[in-house]
Amino acid sequence: MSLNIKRAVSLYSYQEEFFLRKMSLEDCIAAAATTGATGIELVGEQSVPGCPKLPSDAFVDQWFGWMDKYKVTPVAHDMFLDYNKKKGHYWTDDEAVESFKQDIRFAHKLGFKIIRVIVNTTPQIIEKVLPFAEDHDIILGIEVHAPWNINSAWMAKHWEVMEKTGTKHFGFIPDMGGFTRRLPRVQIERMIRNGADPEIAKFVCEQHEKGIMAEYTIFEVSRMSNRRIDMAVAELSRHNTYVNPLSLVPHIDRIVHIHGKCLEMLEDYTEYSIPYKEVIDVLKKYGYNGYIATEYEGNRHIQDIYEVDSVEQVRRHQVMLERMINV
Amino acid sequence: MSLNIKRAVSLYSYQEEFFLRKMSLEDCIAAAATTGATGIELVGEQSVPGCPKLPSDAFVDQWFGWMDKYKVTPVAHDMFLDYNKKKGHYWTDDEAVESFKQDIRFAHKLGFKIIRVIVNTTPQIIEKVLPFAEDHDIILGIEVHAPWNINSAWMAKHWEVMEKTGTKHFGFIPDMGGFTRRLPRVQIERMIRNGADPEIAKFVCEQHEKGIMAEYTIFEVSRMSNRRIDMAVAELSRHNTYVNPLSLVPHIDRIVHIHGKCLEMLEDYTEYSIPYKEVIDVLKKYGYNGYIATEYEGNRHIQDIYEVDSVEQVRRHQVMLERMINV
Amino acid sequence: MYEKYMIVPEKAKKNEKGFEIGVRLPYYRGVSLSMVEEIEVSLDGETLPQNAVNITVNDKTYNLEQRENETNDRWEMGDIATLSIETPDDLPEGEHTIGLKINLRIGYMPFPSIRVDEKKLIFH
Amino acid sequence: MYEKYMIVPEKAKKNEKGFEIGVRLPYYRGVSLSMVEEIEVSLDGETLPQNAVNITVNDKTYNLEQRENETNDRWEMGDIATLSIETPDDLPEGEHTIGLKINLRIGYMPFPSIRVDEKKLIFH
Ligand SMILES: [Mn+2]
Ligand SMILES: [Mn+2]
Repeated sequence: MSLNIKRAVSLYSYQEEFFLRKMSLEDCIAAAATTGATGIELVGEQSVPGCPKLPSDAFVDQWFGWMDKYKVTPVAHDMFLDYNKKKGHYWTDDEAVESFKQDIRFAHKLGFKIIRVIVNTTPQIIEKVLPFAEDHDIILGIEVHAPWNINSAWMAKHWEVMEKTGTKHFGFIPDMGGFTRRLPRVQIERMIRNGADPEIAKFVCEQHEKGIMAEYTIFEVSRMSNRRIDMAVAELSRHNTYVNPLSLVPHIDRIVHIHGKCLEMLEDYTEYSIPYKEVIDVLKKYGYNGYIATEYEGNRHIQDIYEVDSVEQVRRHQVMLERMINV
Repeated sequence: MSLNIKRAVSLYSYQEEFFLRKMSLEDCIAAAATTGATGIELVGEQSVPGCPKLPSDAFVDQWFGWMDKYKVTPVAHDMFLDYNKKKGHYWTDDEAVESFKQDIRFAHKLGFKIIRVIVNTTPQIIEKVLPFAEDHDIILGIEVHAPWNINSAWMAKHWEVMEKTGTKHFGFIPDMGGFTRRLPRVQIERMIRNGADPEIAKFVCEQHEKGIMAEYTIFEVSRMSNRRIDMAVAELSRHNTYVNPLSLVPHIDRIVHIHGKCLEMLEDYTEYSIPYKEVIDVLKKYGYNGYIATEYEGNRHIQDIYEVDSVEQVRRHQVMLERMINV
Repeated sequence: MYEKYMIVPEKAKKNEKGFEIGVRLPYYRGVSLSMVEEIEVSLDGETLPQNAVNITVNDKTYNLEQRENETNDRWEMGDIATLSIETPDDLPEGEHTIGLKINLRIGYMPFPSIRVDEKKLIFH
Repeated sequence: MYEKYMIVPEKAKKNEKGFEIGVRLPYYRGVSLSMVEEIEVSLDGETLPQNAVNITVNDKTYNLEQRENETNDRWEMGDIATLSIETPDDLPEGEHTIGLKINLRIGYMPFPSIRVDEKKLIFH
């Protein structure tokens, strides 16, 4: 039994209701707290108008008021680097560092201890911004998002920065979507609604579950169909990767936070695509002791015809986490 | 200082000279022994006419005679599964198992203790053939060849068989080509000779060294050129993968053998593409104690205009291994 | 993502130079206006020139060139912007089919982020 | 792989029905004849029908159908097979350009393994 893994909710999970103004920021925080999660993750540019400009003192007061009222803690802020924000101009390293610093100031002001670093951030940028992060007591975590895995070449370059600097302020944030053993059913069905061939989709799902490398599947599908939508189905297998959860083990002390991605939480409190129990067993066995933050992302695949109920999806995910953590 | 990693040579390394009948099988064994390697790996279907038919007693006697004469040991035999050997017919599992068994008999007869299992072999086939391998005291090792890595979905499926059966007769054989940090120069230059754009090739090499995911590079090259040869250069980055050598750590006790792939051994006893020292340091630190078998494969990329000297390439690789192992 | 929410039917109306529609950004966060690479509106199947499209967010109106250069002002997630589109001829009252394509320049995406919506709207 | 070694110039000669050439398998191991998916020979730029090509390995000769069904007899690595090709007309003596494409069916390769060679050969 591990009491060390903690539960958080990324308010990203409620994006459908927030987008449609069915839930306010406070509603999102309240919903998260109701699940028993004790931490809050925030995509600043989603939830806080003007971000990464520093929020007003009034907003900051209200924010911490909410934290107290709902008994939750700010855990992580998700940043972006818009290298090509200006048309025709690609940011210099200095410009990127300046943008990054602003996110650090933003996160610091709202009490976050961790920043989720977007995957296109170069190791050089991180090295340059590290002292500033350390000064602000912010831990940076590069998001390990499918199709990357924690040992991918790109992540190895970031790992070299961790090794070289010996810093305690830079690590990995694996997104559980990197353990997609079955292709997400909601995504497949959406593509069939959009015209994909159901037989080809079935074939792709079977190949994926067998662990067949996506290149083979894509090649075979290219011989079955010349329709773009069918190729897009085949390419799902390339983007929604599965790797052995043991891949995390050599880096366990460098995992600073985890994204609990979910696209379809079933009534029995399992996720359709991701074998959570197996990953969490590895995390427990090797002593991970940070947060797992629910990141529900199924809305985009069902919103065309179904009513999205993010609150229920997050609730189920938190029940699942709670049970697995405390077994 | 580790005395546990042992050195072997796969006679595959001398394929150019063997193909051209410049070296006989005995010459290959002798050349391997001259390097100080103590183990021999063999692609049976390359070196022994009729393989996987059982060799004659006369051949077997001669084989062991050579082993004694050159003071080397048979280490590994590399098998294939020709699922589509017969046109229009795809092998049933039973047919595949029968073919596999024949390779086990072949390997056993020549004193090999390990069989390199080709990567297209399904986990189901291996499960079915395992008792036969155990009876013949043969350890099976699935080759972890780029673009797979030891944590890939397909390898995780094989790992499940290892876990489920608890067998000591099935593990992994990583091929060092899975740590291709720089794209092989000999391969790039060959493609430029075949018409690839040198500027695009340079760009692809730079992206690869930065650890950029191949999909990005392929996409960018597709906007620079619509020539197949240029796309083929971009795709080198997808096929010649690099992963963090730490990826091996959780599986170190399941690594039964290693392929010491090399495409270009330099005069200073380094391989142009693969950071051997970093991988071997991991192997030593975590206690790998099997063989590393030199597998020189550069001939195919230079044979169009250069004289291939496999003997010298293997010699350099063995010198490199010897120095790294015994530091 | 968010395709069906892009065009907000209730906001459609005629104005002095053409017509206007309400539009939401098809993305899960806000972006600076400069990151909106393309806004393409079609009327009854006919694509209108992009420089005929002005956008109003946070009570400020931007033409194409101003939008492309606006790296500060943001189109926030879920906010309904107003697109006002100049038409050469007066728009006949009643129902029209409006198509909308929005293309965003997102730094971490190697490919353009293009999303489309189409709705029949009533204009008065 | 091994492209330039495929056609063995010294073995070229005319015979009663056409001509023959020596050929090595462009692969790093031997294969059963059934795995040779295609052998395509061209003469001075003109592709000859595949069923005009017989192959001799290990002193046995196979026509196209026999080759496709031969799962035992093997074309070993580095061995020089003889291809004898029937031509409709008598081949004029002297130099001709011979093209060769060999396509192998290899179980672990998702794509066909196609390799080509072309040489000018002297026929007597
Ligand atoms: Mn995530
Ligand atoms: Mn190998």
